[in-house]
Amino acid sequence: MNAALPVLLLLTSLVAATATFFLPQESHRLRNLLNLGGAVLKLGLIAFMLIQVVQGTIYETRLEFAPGLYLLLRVDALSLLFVSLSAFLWLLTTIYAIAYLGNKPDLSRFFGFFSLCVAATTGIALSGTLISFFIFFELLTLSTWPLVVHKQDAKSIAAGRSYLTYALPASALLLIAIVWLESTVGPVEFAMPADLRQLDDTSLRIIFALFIAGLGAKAALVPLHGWLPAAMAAPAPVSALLHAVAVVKAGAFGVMRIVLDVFGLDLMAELGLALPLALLASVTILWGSARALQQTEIKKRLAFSTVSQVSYIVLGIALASPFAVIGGLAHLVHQGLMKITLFFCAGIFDERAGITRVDQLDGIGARMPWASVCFSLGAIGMVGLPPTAGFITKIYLGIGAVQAGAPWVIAVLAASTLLNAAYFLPLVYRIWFLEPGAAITAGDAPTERPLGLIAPAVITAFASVAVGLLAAATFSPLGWATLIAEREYLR
Amino acid sequence: MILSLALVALVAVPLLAALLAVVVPRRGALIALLGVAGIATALVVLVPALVRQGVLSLSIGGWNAPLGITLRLDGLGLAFLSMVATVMAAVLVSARPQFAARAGSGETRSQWAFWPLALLLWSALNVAFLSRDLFNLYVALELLTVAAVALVAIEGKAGSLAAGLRYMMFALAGSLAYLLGVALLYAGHGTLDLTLLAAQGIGSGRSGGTAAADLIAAGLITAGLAVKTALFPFHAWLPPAHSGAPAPASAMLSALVPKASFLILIRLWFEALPELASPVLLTLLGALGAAAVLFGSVLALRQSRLKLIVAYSTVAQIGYLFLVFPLAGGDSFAQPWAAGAWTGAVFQALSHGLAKAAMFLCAGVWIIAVGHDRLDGMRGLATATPMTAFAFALAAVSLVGLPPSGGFTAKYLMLTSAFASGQVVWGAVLVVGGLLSAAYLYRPLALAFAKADTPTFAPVSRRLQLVPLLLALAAITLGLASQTPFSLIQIGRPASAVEGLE
Amino acid sequence: MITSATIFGLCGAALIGLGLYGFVTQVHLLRRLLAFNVIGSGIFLLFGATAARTPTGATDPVPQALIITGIVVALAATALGVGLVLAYVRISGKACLPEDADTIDGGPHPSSHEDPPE
Amino acid sequence: MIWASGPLLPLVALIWPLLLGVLASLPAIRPHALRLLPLAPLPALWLALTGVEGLTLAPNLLLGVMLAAGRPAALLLGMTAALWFAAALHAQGSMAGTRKPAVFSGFWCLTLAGNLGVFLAQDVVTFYVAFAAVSLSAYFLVVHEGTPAALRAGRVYAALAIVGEVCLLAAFVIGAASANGLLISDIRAALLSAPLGGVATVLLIAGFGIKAGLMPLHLWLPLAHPAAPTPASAVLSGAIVKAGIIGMMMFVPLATMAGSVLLVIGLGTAFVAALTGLRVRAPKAILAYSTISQMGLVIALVGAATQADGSDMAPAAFYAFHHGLAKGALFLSVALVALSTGRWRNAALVLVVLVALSVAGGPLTGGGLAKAMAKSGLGSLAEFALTISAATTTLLLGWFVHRLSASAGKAKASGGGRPTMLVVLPTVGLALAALVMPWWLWSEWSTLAPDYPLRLAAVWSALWPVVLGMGLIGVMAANRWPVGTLDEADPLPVARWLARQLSPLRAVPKHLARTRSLAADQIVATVHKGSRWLAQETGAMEGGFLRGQISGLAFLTFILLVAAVSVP
Repeated sequence: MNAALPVLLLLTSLVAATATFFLPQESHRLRNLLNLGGAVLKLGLIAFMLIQVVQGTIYETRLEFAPGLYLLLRVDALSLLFVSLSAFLWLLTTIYAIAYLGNKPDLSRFFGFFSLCVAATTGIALSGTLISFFIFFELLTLSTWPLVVHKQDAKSIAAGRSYLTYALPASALLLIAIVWLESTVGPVEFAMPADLRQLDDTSLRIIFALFIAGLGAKAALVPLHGWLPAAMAAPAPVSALLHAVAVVKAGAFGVMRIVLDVFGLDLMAELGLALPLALLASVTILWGSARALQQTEIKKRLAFSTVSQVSYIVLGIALASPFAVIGGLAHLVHQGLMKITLFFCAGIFDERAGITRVDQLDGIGARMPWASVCFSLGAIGMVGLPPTAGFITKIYLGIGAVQAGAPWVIAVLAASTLLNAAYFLPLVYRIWFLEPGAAITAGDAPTERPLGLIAPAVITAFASVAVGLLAAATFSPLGWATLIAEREYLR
Repeated sequence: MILSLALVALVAVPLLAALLAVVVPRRGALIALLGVAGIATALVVLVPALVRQGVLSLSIGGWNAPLGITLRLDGLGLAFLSMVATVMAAVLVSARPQFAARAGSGETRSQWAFWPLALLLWSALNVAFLSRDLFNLYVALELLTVAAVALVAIEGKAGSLAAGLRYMMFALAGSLAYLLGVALLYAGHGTLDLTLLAAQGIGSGRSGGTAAADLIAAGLITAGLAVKTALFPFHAWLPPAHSGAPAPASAMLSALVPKASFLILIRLWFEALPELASPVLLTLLGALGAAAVLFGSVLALRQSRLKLIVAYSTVAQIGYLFLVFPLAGGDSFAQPWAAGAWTGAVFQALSHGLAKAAMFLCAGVWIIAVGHDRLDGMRGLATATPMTAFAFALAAVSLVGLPPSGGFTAKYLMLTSAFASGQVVWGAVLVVGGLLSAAYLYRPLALAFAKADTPTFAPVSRRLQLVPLLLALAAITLGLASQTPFSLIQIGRPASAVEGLE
Repeated sequence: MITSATIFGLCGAALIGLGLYGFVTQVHLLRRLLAFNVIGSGIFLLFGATAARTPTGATDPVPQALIITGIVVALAATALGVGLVLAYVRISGKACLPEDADTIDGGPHPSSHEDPPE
Repeated sequence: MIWASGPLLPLVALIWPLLLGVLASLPAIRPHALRLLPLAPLPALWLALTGVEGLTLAPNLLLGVMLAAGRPAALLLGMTAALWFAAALHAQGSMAGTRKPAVFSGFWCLTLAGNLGVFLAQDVVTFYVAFAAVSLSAYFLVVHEGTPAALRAGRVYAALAIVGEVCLLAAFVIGAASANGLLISDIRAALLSAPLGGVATVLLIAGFGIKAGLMPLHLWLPLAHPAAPTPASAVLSGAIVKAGIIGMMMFVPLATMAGSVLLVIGLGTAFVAALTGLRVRAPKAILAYSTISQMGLVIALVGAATQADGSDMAPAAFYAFHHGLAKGALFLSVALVALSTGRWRNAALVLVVLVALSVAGGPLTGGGLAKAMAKSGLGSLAEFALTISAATTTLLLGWFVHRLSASAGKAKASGGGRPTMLVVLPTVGLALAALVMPWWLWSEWSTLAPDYPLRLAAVWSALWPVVLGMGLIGVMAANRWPVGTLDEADPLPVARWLARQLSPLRAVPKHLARTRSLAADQIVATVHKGSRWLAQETGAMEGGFLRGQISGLAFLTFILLVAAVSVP
């Protein structure tokens, strides 16, 4: 039973994906049933496992490929953090996507790959070995491409090309790093850290750099972030997926695994790798924010904001002090909730009112109050204003920075907060305080319906506030991150 | 008894079917399917026996080597036989609409000739996989060449005739070199049986020094086989030949034909003359392989026709195979990583066969839909033929070496060996080659995904679309379920550590 | 001491050399086929010579069997080659491959790469 | 799972306004949302009047909420609640029929909750959340009118508020990390010895200084006060700025340089702001400068107390308490005067003068008491400065009264010039409270004798600066007030200068945009170029390989090579 559960978790979306591919365009109900059913089932499984894992259960499944090459699916606290986030957001994004796409063409292809993406993400979360991680990581790369190019216009194709241009060389580097490491120390399991000391320091440093470069393209670390803003050509649910549910998160999660489980915080410190990583993350945070400030397209601004925000996760891990690690772990969820809210809303603005640029937002608050409220909540969360989720992250990272003896990080956080405010608050201001421009004429008052479009945004928006307000609760992301950190890394 | 029958059937069934197809015109497709069934039955009988008893051999008519013909089935051979059977079944099924004679119309030459040629090719391949005698292998190779050349030229147009002739010239030169080498070897050792040659320990201290004749012979045989395998720089014949043939023929030519000569090379250097393989030789072969990877990939990037891209991809993919020599050959054969590299190369050959056949069949589907295979006509094909696009993408995944696929398993095994043995250069070739292949395979895929300007395509039957998908899925499955083939390949693998990498 | 086997062998080698020269330098397809057969004959001659080199002095029967088989195979290949050359000449009016055309008539020839398949 | 422990009243006092705020957003209630506002501060008022002992814990909220009503905080809490209550009543009258009442009410409640929270919070996270709530929600009160001036004021306000938040967050995380805990008292102690304590202290002073209008961080006040609706100005000036004061009281490390710095800057602010205020003309802007000036005095008092052991925050709290009530009354009276005519207007002006005298510290007024108490704890020089400040305050408020009496009324012709009681009562109530409450609380808060304010010395020391101020007023009036040339919208030339200096920074993003092509892009481009070249070259080679001669030669070479390199 325990061995079957991880596989079952994987299958909920894999089966949904496979079955969806073969559905004709017209069978909306069956397709929706499949996808929503899979998502609900997965959430149920996760809820069950959450309780079990708190009590100390570990689920493990091993699938042998070839000697030295096997898949290990392992459910521990860290994987549950990621998988519960992606499953929760998958459900919401599916609801949103059903409403968003309506009866547009190629729905079966879209939802098929969508579920496949989530299956890959689940696999990444559950991977117990480096090579399992790599396999699912690549599966994610591949299954995301059809989604990025879903619209099939020139812009989407270019975005897809840019995506692969970054993703494939990066995964080649990742593969080299894995093989280099494993050819000396044998297969690396996350739960049983191998003795990396069999390699000399220089090799280890190079391997680490390869890992970070390989994962950094997905995690959009500067200078490997170029694909992310280009990918905003994709439909809004895909952006939500890229930015919050799966892709970028997978990169950040990978960095976590590498730092925490493969190298370990002690070895990182010994090799002097923590500081460069923290510097890289800091540069990314500031660069992303500065670039976001220049964007006039809403989704591009959001994309650069992701570049900046995801590096908070990396920064927290790199700082390696208790609070910073917990903050980084929790931000995995926090950023997901906030960013998906923003993309949901940006999608609604685009789809229902044709708003894509910042200056078209003027006065939309009166016409689309719910979307505007959610967007505003997401925005203040991103700035890190209390009591939202982003605030909790900042507090933890800040305290962690001082603990780690890197007070300069506080300056980075402060500068980033100011920049975030500078590129998000004007949007909020436009939404609520400026008179509507020509973009929205009185005649065709945009509507936020159907419910499937707005409800997910409302849920995530309020969730992002709730996880901040109730941060100290046991099952809040922060509480869970604390559990992970205390159980695994800070003993 | 039944095993012997099955063993013989592997060679005889396609041969007889080919003859039958010559004699009974207009029924070629049916006969081919019967051949598929026969081979399938034989394989089903042989697999458990091989697992149970290890290597199976049969001396036909009781005549032993060196005079008689001995068929010997080991795990390596079986893996190739199975792959060939899978690909042939797919090719023959999807060739039916194109080459089956239609009621009411007369049979064209290509419709008449395709079936016997394909079956003959199959028979020759099976002989090449089962035989252990260098001269028998020569005959098999010649048979293969003749059938392949004829298939290239089957359309009878100037381009394909030229391609066929060029192919023939290269192949004949290779054959002669091979034959000369065989003659020299026989002159020196009095036998052509690989096992008996191995027993003589050529090149080791036991045989008392190395004769110049042996060196020349090895060079001639290797060169001949390299030409037939289209190893860089002897690959120039391949792209025009493979892209000029009709799609099902291309699938066979590209996926299967080079594998026969490669397998002989493997057998020669790993089983018969392991002690002759000096590090410099292994590096030379590896370097040519690496050059093939890079050169083929770059040229594939340059092409504006789908089938040429796929054909140049074959040049590159064959390059990977030759990396096995520096990684697993010679002294390093006893090293723990050698098993990984050797198995990796075999996996590469197998998965390339499946994926490449799938790709050419996809190209066939699209040629039916569009009328030509120029890239600029490919817009919108993903919407019109989603299954084919998916199949092409899956095949590309395997060729690029992305997980989970046979290509990935192969690449992973070889890469691990490269790092474990400290030969990082070959690892770099593998990685760079993977990236380049992603680049050249991306172009047609992205175009297929683009919106069509004028979405008018000829309809293609679902069955024709399904076949490449199944093949591509087989290439993927090879990676997902690589445990069984992995252990199967090790049966009868000579004198080395079988336990794999730890 | 020069035995007959040696003479046979040397003749074979000479034939191989001659044929090889022709095969490489000639661009006319029929000449190449002929060169192929010359080389083939040389190899068979050489092969035949090895039959005499058994330690016992008796004639080794194996090479003879192999030579006969080889001749048949070479014949089949030659037949196919001639057929192809004929068909090619009939269609294109040329007896050499496109890339070699300029060595005969000096003019550039379109690369076969760009030929449409249909 | 325990949700809360300890006395519930502090928690209720914070949650209740939030609930009302949510209630205000319900469609049925929206048009009448203003009516809810007076109810919002009632639990807090009750809490301040009765007092609650013990710590309230809500371990699941935020990072564990801790609330308590400490001694100086309770005084300010009561003042704040009373002021918000009076302003809410006033709003019923002065803001009837205003635009977007629901939005105004919602953010009013949120601001109120934050304002109360800063006095109750015992852990730094709760404090920060409350501070952010009061700071940022007040933005919506400032911009409520939606006029360009209001929006501009709002932008300046929001920018400074965000900068303040960032400063505080940085200071708080340093403190929390040093203290290894979230209790404010621990953090204050830890900052003394923490390696970054100095940096944190500077950040704290900057962050709280922005809120409290410490010069030169005061820029938002003269813009925001005139722009906001009158009740909002009243709470901004009376209560919200006190959030900065309480922050300084609770966080700034004791017995360090920080206290002296605060003392000096505070006194400087008091005088500079008073004199700058003479240059603006709008009554509410003048009041804003008065607030800055008065807050400077309070900060100086806090500094004096911090300089010592910090045990005696009472004078500062007491002064702030009185100022909150009095300044609230003054702001509300601006609307009162505007809404009334005839004798009602005159009566209102009399009330204004009385309260103004109290603010200036006239003898026997509440303000006089506060000042007397303040002087008792200061060194002689500071005491002298404080005394003199009464003169400048008198002068500034005289200018205010002058401008107010000169301002045009908005009252309707009918009704005999009597404004609605909803405006009158809160104003008068606050004014009386400002004049009387200090008497009532004197014995409880002051260490001086109960009859001290009545002694002649005390009366004299309070009287002469006020008289001096009045003399100055006379001189100014005689010269037809040769001041008041400063545009309210542009409070300080310094700000203009600063903006000019910083303007090149605006080009930074554009500059960044130009240097967009990062290494990765360059690499991609180079790879593209290289591969094109490679393809050309390989294409040429391929043509060679097709030829029989070349490939034949290669073939022979290969044979020989294999043979040669096979030599073991």
